[in-house]
Amino acid sequence: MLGLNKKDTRFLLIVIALTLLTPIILQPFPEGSSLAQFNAGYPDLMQRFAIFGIFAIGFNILFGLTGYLSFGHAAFLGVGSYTVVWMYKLLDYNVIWGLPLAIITSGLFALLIGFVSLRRSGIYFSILTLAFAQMSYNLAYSVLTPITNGETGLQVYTDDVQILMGANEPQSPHFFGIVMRENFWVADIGAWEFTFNNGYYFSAVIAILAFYLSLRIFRSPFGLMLRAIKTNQTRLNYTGLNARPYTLAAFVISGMYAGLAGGLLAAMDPLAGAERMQWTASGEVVLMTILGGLGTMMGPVLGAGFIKYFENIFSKINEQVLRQWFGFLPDGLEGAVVWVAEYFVGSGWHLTSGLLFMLVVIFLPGGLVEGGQKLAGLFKRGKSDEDIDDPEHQPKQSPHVAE
Amino acid sequence: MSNSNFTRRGVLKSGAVAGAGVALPTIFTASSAAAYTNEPMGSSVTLGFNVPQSGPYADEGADELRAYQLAVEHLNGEGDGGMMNTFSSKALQGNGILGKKVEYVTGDTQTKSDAARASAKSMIEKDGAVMITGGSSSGVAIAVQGLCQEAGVIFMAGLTHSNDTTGKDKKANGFRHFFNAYMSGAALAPVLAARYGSDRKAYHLTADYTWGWTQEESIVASTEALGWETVNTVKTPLAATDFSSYITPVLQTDADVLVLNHYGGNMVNSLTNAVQFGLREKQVNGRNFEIVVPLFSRLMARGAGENIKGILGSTNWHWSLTDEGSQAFVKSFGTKYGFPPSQAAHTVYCQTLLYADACERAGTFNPCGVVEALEGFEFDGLGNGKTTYRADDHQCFKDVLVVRGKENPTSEFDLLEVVEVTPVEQVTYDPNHPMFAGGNLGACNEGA
Amino acid sequence: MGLLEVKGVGKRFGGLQALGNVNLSVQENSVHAIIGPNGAGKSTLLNCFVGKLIPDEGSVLFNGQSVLGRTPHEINQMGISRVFQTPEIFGDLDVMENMMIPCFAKRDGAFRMHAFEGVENEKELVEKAEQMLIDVNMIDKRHMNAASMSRGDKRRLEMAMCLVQDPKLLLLDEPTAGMARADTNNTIDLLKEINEKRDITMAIIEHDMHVVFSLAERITVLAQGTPLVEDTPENIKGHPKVQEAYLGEAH
Amino acid sequence: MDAILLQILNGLDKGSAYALIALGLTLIFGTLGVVNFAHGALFMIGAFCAVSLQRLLSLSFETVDPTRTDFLGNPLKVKTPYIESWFGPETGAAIIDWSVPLAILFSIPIMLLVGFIMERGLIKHFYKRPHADQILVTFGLAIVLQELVKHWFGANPIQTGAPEAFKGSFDFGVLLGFDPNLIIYPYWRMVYFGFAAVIVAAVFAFLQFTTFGMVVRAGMADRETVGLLGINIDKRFTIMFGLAAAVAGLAGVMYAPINSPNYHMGMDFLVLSFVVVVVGGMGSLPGAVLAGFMLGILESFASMNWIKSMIPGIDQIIIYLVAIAILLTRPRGLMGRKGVMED
Repeated sequence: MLGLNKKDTRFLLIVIALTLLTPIILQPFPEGSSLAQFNAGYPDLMQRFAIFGIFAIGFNILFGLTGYLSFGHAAFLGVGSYTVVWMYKLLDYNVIWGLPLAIITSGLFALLIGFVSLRRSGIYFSILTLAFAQMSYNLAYSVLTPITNGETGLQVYTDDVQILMGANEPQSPHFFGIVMRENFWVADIGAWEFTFNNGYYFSAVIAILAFYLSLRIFRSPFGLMLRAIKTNQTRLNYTGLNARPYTLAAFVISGMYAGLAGGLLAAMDPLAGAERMQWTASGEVVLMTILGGLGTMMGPVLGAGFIKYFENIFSKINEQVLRQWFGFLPDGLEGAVVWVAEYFVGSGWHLTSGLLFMLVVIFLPGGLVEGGQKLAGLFKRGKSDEDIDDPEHQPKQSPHVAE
Repeated sequence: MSNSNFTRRGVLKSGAVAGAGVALPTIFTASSAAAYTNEPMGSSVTLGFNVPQSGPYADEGADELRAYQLAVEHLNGEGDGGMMNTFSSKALQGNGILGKKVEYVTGDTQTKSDAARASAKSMIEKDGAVMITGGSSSGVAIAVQGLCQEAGVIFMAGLTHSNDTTGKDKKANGFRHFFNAYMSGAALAPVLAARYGSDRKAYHLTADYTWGWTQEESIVASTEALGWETVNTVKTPLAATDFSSYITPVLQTDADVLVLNHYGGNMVNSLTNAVQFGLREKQVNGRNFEIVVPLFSRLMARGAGENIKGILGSTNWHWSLTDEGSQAFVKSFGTKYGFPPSQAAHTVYCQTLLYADACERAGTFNPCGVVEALEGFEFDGLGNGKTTYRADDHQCFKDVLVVRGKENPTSEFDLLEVVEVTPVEQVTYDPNHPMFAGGNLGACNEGA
Repeated sequence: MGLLEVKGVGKRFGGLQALGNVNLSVQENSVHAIIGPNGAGKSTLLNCFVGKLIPDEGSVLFNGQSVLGRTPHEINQMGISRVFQTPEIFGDLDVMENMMIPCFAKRDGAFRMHAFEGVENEKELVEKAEQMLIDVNMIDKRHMNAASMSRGDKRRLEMAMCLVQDPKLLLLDEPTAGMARADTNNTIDLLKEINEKRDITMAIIEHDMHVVFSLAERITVLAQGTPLVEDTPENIKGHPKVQEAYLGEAH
Repeated sequence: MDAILLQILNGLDKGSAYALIALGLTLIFGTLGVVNFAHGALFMIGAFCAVSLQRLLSLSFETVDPTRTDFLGNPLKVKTPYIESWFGPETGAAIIDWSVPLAILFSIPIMLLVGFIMERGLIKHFYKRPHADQILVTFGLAIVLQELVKHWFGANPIQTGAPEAFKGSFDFGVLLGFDPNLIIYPYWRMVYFGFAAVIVAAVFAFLQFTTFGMVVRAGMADRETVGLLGINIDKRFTIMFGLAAAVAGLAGVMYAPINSPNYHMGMDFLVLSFVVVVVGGMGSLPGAVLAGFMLGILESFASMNWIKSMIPGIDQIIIYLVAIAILLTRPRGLMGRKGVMED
């Protein structure tokens, strides 16, 4: 179905189901319970899951397949966002203009940077991309303020031209009248509450398409060539294949994914901040990809979800919440537990995420996907070997070698 | 597209959850029960404290958070009541706001507009916050203010000094208690002219982003009006850590004043570097070379140590003020935490009280009601003397403190001394002043 | 006119004259061996054929066209495939995937943006690759990870990858290095069969005289970067110069 | 002319910091083959060694001074450092005043220990892992270290002054025949430059003239061979890591008076020092030092007003522009070897 074999089709269907049911899955705890803090089923975070999932999927096409580690992909994210906001300013709030253009501009930008950077490989390539992205960020924050609105971030002002703006058009991003920030259904079932948000489903549908496209790329001859580049460029050359256009194409495609993700960020929330282009943002997508499982289909998406969850949920746990949780303990003990816990939550969320990166890399070199497979392996031990075969049906990871 | 809301969430939920005392998130949905975004249905109301907990301003964020917790205590009738006792408006009863217990959620802005908006959104969407407050930089304040306007909740800005916050980026749902760059300039310039003479030549180093520019513009305008000459204005990268290569060119000019339009780590480093290069001992045309830091922060100044001694700047508030309100605040903050509050702590404490008071006076949490109650509101007793929330741009107008690094500090907190309290008339400007032009307050948005 | 015509090729690295005035002609459908002591410049010469090195002087014509200045992949597309001394294969991929890559390269050229159709849907190429695997007796290993195979299997795979491209000229760099005698003989048989059944011209660099003399129709002896002599195996065996320069030392 | 001279001095100073960090980074990379993203954190820890020593030395007991009051109106508690009561106020104050130079001694054992623990406990297990894993795990470690420092010391910069004797500046201009006060340079910055030169020279001498160093250099050139020689390379690796940590730490200690340390100073330097290492050529020690000074000087030149007015924003991007230009013209940086980190 859809040009995929049976296994991939099943895999895709599972992904689609999970994506569409996200508002329910991420809301496991009843409102008002003390664990409700861990619910993540509110529109903004769900949108971020989908959007950063797209970003990571695209990045994985470059890094996971070809092994070229770019430290500059945040630049494309930023370009995508700026493009979309500019379209709001010039035309109107309909995202139909901005999103395709975001893909095009970030693609062109990626073509330029990729053309230059891909003249080198290894860490030299990484540093070249980093240099380009940092230049973009530094300039966007300062000299280019007329285009980017610098520190504040690009936003729409009431005196912007907006030449296509209709009389009854919504005053926030929408897709032919479907306003992104509105919910089409808020379901209260018992003590549970599920929010079904337009913006989330818009991003989710695009994310599914992006995932599907990337699945096709993974299984295509083009994807095969990219993996070949990662394992042995010498053989590739002596087999009559030119690695450069392949890597460049991968770079541009992943740049376009990043631009799409950036555009969607602006489609959910009409503001584009320069920090989106900072090297830490580029580093974040690297972390997402490795954390989830480099070169796997599902890994980067998981990694993206993982990091965004920590950033948004753990940072909000404060002393008050901790005291609520541990209030049942005797006073002295409560104080001690809260004191320890404070290292890891609230302002300590960075510490927690740093520790988790380390733990995952040390114990699960294949990322979260590997962890999932190990877990699944444990449960399926009784069954035949074939069933354990992962949905990724990846070639076995070759032993890791430093050089 | 119409909002098909099949559930009668208010009815369903009020029974189930009201007892638990949790505010229900209703953001961005047209709910039949909620008249405005996140209308508190239960017995409590949730406020969102969005402060930097990581990044360079994390200490200021932590101090803001302390002040918020103190404010919540006082609103709920715990503690000694702090400035509630000295506040000129007596609407607050110490029984929460409008009888509802005040609860709060916290988040990390990371001093990035993106992260700050994400955090604020989660407070609105997930936790049902009816008001967002906090922040320690203008970029974040403007970004979150814009969000709150769209979402239909009130934004009470924390530490933000850029003219744009209540200038070109002003929003009907946003309010700023803190002073701004223009006021710094208007307050500082006469003091500078009086102390250093009116024929000085100034050299500006300016952090290369929006806030830095607006401050440079303000200081240049106000000093030039008094006869100063601006030799040069040089932009420095935000990421710069070593300012030596920007300081040394000063030596080659005939400038006799260096103005550092820097904040936070930039300020600490540029000031330290300037002192290292002997600028304070330098003599130009027989006069002492002077350094000016227009926006002082005591918390940050600690990092510069004794380099700040004798250096003039302005600040929104300082704990050594002796008025009733300030003393009450310092007492209750100091008793609880063991050290005096910063200006960031003070401004956010005031903002929380002002918001609560406005709700009481309006009789509702409805943003439009709050806006109406705050616009043009005149008050006193919050440490800055008589203060007005101007209706035209939602900026507080109050006296501005000109301060100087203290020569003989008695403690690690005793770093600044107030040299002059510039009266509010002197720092008031027209809402259409060119430095603030271009914005549009718009109409208040109650969301839902 | 040979399939590969080498005229007056010279190459120096700094002060070292690696190759000097090399002339050589590989006839169509022949097996041509290049032998010589260590450091004689055999690998340097081979690298000049495939675009890894560009000679300082002289010309290398393949099928009447110069290969100089072309990149390895362009030269491969002209019809020259190369087997390395240590097998160069795609270690992370499985055997079948290794085989598909040269198939695509042959059909689609150096680059084609075929990013949407599944590899497994390319029925024709899959068949071709499978047939080749059958030919080299590796079909049962087609789902094996290439890196996990034995060295001999890797070499066979590499050879299969070259052959599936139907090259006009196959360059082999010590194809039996490090092999046991039995494997060596198998390889010799395989190469013979390839040469005869597929009409593929071969140029072999080899140390093992047994291999050389069982396969080669012509032999060029290289010493210190210049060809000593080029002749048939029989003549080479008895050639005094060769005895002196090479065989004498070795045996 | 005087402006250019001054900027060269500034550049040398900035370059010293870049060079010292890059030196350790490339040492670790060259010998151990590990991309250490936690190297900036080591620099930061060094700076906080200076802060800690200053705090340790100023540990105080409190006496109540009833004549004065604190901010709450209570009697003021006056703090007197123990050290002043032990050695007398003047000697005590002098010791505290000299805390940064003293911290050099204090920091060496600490940094070596930190280095050893890091290498034995973590890095060792990553020698054979892909660079991406090394980057991730050391990046995670860097975050953990900096968050811990933030938890203890707060986020604001902490002033850590140079000894009184080094305050003030030296007038180069007079020496060269310029007007006084035109070309002056702070004493401590000159100390920093001299210190960096000594450390660089010491590291080079160590590698050049000791047997240990020779083995390490051989290891940098060809790791496999050295392993085959049966030399216990593991132990040497640990020592090298400790050494690199100590170099970074010392760079941090001495940097503390120039810019007040804060918890994220390591991250601020991390990206730049990677650019420096790569521009110098991965694994090349002289390359790292050369690139450090070169980028420092170019960065200083780019912040000159007439250059900025010609190309707005040039000081924001100069380092990256230079890095791009060098990497495109010299594929492996200034002095890099072939085949290092290209896969």
